[in-house]
Amino acid sequence: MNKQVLVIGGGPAGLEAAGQLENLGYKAYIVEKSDKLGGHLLKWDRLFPESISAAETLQKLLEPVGHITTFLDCTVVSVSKTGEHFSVQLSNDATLNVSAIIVSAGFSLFPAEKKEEYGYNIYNRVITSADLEDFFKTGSDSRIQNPKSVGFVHCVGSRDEKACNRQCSKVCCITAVKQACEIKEQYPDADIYCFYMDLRMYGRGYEDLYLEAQSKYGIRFIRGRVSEVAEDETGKLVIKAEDTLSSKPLKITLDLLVLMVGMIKNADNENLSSLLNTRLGDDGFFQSASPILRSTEGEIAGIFFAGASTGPKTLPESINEAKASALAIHGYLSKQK
Amino acid sequence: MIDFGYSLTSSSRISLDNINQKKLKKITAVEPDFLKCMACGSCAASCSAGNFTKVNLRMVILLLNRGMEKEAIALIEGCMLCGKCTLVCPRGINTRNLIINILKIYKEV
Amino acid sequence: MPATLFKTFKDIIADCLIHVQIFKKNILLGYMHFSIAFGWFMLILVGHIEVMIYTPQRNGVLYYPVFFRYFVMETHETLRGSFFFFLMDLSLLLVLTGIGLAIYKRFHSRILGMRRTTKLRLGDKIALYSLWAIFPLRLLAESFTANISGGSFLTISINHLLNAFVTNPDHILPVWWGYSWALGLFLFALPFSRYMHIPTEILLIVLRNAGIKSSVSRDGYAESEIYSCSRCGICIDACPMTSKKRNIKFSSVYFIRLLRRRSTESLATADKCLMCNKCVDACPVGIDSTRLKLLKRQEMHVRSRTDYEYLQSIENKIDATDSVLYYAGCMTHLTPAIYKSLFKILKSANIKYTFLDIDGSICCGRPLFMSGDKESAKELINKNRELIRSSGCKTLILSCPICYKFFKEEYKLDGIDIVHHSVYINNLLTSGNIKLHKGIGSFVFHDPCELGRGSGIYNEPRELLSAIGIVKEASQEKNLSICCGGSLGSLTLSFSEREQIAKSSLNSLLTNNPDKLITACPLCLKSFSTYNTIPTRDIAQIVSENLI
Amino acid sequence: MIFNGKQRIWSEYQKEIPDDHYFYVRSCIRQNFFPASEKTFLDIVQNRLGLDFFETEHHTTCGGIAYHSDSIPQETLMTIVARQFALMTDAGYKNYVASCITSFGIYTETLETWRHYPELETKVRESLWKATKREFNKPEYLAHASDVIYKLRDRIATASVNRLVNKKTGEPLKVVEHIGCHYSKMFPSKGVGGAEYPYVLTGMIEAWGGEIIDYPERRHCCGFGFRQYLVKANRGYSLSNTHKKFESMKPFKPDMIITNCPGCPYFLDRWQYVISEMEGKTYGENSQGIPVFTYEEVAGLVLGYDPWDLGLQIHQTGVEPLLDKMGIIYNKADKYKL
Repeated sequence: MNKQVLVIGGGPAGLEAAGQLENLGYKAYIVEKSDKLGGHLLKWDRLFPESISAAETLQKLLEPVGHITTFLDCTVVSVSKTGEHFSVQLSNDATLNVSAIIVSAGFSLFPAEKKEEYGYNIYNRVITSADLEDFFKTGSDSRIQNPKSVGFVHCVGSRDEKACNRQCSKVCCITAVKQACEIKEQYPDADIYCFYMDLRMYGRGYEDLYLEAQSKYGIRFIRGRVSEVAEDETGKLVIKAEDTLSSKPLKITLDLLVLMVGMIKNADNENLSSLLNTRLGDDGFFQSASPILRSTEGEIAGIFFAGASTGPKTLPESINEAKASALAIHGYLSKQK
Repeated sequence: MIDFGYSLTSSSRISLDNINQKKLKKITAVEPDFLKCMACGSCAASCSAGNFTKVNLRMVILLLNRGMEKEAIALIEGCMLCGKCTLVCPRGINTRNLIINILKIYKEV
Repeated sequence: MPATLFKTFKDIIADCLIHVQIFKKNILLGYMHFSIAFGWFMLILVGHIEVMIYTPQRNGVLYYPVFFRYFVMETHETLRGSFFFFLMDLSLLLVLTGIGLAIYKRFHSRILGMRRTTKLRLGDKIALYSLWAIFPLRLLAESFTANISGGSFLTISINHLLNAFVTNPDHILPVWWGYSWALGLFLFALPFSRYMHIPTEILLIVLRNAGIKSSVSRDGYAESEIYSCSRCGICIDACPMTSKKRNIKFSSVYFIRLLRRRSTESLATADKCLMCNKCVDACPVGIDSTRLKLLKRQEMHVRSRTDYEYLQSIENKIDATDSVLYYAGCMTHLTPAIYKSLFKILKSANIKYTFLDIDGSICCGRPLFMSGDKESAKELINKNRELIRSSGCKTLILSCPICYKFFKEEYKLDGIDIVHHSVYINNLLTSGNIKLHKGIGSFVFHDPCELGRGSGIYNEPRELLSAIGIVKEASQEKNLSICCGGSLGSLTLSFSEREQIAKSSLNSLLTNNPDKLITACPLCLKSFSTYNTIPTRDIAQIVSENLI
Repeated sequence: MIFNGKQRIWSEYQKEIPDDHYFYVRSCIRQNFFPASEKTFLDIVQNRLGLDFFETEHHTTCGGIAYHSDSIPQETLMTIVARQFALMTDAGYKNYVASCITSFGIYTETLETWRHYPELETKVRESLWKATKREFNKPEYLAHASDVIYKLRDRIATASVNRLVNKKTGEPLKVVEHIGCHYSKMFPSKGVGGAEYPYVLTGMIEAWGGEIIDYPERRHCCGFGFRQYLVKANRGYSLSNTHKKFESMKPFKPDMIITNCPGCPYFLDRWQYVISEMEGKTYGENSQGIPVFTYEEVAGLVLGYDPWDLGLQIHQTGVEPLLDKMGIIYNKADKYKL
């Protein structure tokens, strides 16, 4: 019988890993805690930097996993390792005996309410990047009413020790630039501002999009973190920040404020890591055996990682890591008798 | 009016609500490169005039975007138009045309 | 004075009738212009002679010589005129060959050495088509009447031919009408068309030789230049901006047309120009369009928006009484290899030098001047002049041709020898102060606009380079050299447009596969080294590397 | 404004406020600025609501003004604080209530400092012993007097004679609440409702029928800022900050301002006069100024105290138009009675 591998988390990394493992001749099981495969990709409309359709991308990721056994609305309850085998009990009472486990449990979005000063869920016209992406996808959000001025706040819940997240979430800078261009396309008369601390345009095509955002879409970038948000008497948002390039406090009235919520650890990472007997880093993401040479492998033989379970990653990074992880499992299982 | 020996101090705060969008649109129309600045400071670092006085194109672009026109003009009227900034600008901004037009649009003579 | 008069007469003959300048560019194109201009001139001249000789009573009647064959019947006297008949037919043939070429040129301009010609406007078209029509119609008309009023080898032959088809003499009249109309139409359209250059160019030559220069873009001299433009379009091909068919509308011919029509768009065209002067060099009429553009800029750019108060606080502390003075200028500060190499050469020649702007330059003022702000430029000139004068130097070396041209022309530093470093180094070589190692490497020399066309220095750099290696030719060099694209002359040219120009210039420079591209301008050095596939060096660099 | 969102935040910042038996300490400057406020407070809690509030004449300044003006170091401050705690311990109380926001901040800061650096507490205990031969227990609960009124807001509402509504129209009054900076900006968890959307005064206003307005500069300092006011050269800066707040609240047309800090009502009140004299600019309905109250004064009005017993005649900005609006009957002549 084929060796079996459990994939924890049915987001892009999990799907890719499961597909690759099947190709390599293993039997993969996917455990997904929500009721749908696809993870955060489900909520995206178009993907940066080239505006590729998220739905089509997900469709392609789902194709090879059609026949893979998938447990939805399901979590891992207990794991015990005997020799080289893991016995995994699931919340639906199923028990799986597998030779390896991939943790592709992903990340959570920072709850924007935690940054009280930004007034998410308090002021009517404050939304998150996820809300905006949903608006692009569905075309409706009662908070977006033909805005004439829109602000984007970068690093909401990222690089913020007070929000208990020191890490950079990697994708928000480019997402903000992408969304700024998209909203400008929908509302060509709107003035659009991005409030940033650093612009991290590290990926291929990111800098081009940034330049296009400036020169083609006229998006204005203000280096400074928004300090507080309030409503004026008409319900418009009054935003305060420091313009650090001119060393002066700055105020602007906006119709819409988009909070670029960061990627944070899953709340249940701690539980999962104790079940798997693995370690978490200070940031609450899973710790791999070595950050450079063995980034997809756990310290315990047979445990592997893919995607944002080991820290914020872009989609192509997660998918590549899933491939790498599948290959690492193949190497590991081939050595077993 | 009573003199109390102290008075209201004007706020140093920038208000983006009150900036002259018309002028900004004008300068963007005559030199679209105005939008391309990423505030690296190469222009100011290499500036011939900046060697002697406080000419700083990077700051001028910023200040105009923040509606601080007078302050911006004070930082550009010493420009000698030598073109070094055009050469060093990593984004190829046509700085000389920008400067000429900033002075034209923003400086009252 | 008689010399000027003689020169003016000679220029008019050479340029207006024979079109020597165009012959130099392309023989066929030259012939086309020559044949029409000279042939028509002969038709008019001989026509008048005929009138004077045969019908002296009609002398002075304007239309008479034009329609001479219509009015005059063949008499015994006309027999004596067979010489003139021959001359007239010959001239007409000359013109017709020219017209033939002109029509052909409309469709295949490349054969006549022109890649692009100007687009015509209505006035031009009316004048052009009527011009085309005049001479064939005249031939036809004169041929019809050749058996009545005489003719020669051309008209008589055609007359015989025609008689075989057309027997009714009434048919003769419409052809004469046609000829008359075509001529009338042409003369009517002339002031509204490019053919205005025919009369105006003579005036321009007279004014130019009298030493008149324009001070605004629409004064008398400027007008004569504007109307003298025949819109031949030679400047379109000359213009570095028009490579890859871009920016043709910004070439000088269209600028002058906009100026003539008093269009406000002329400023945008003036602002775009690189001021490399290639079009001026190529212009067969000798119109200084760069100056017209500069004047336009001066008129339109509001002055005194700059504030150079701070210059006053700069101390005149440089002393160069017993050394040569070197001024790097703004751009050379971005290419320190140039002055470091120059200093190495000067040291090896035991020449003491003082670096005027070691702590940063006050710009020479030419960029401001070219932008149209003459007054502001003066302030920079004054401060620099003060610094140079107070240094007590006798020789001033410049490595930037932009500065060089401006120092030469505007600084009025009498008693100080202003010299570009390429020339200075060459002088060191010829005087034996430095010795160079000659290798087998090959070089192509790019003539910077301001050094070559701008200051007439073509040979010294090449002499110097030939002492180091083999100097190869570029497909367009010396006065035809293509701007590097970095010119400060243009105010509005974008980065990508400049890139195109640099690349097309490199194309020309690298035709003969040189090992290295050598130039003598910090701006050219910067512009080329970005895109060049072979090493780009300043002439000082390559010399210093080959010092013995 | 999404009300649920605020309620959710408020629910996260609830502090434990004991029911009874308080050691009450007065404010240095309030007794000069608004002397009737503390008196009213004690009258309400002791006489009207029958609670146990203990006061001692041995209580001194907490040292806050000297500390914030950089006149004394923190160790001196903490020793002064320790002495106050010793007074409480001697009196047999465990619940410490400060009338002053600055003091509340100082006490919170001192207790937090001792929590993080126990060695400092030991040192302060030694210093106090050396200086006064006193010992102390740290309070079990620390509250600001406004916390107490917040806790009692519904009891006060039940006993209310007047409500914060326009008597004629029945519409709620528009109230600006201003929280002293040192209440929760330093330690958000120590204030009711946290730092961004403090609930302590909002809760009272809601309970007593008013409507809170949330204007853009709500969080901004009143302008006192200690050194900014105390040094005359900086006084324009103090004024400018207050001016900024008024400019920001103006479009919301507030009827009144309620505060819980000694300095804030003083500056929000007095600077209105200064601005009108300096700039010719007045705020409030019919340019009559926006009356500024302490929470005790508002509680007093709600409970039907005579305005002049509440010391409202000491205010710079006249309160009569508001009293009229609320339908409070008062004797005009009594305003100037000693």
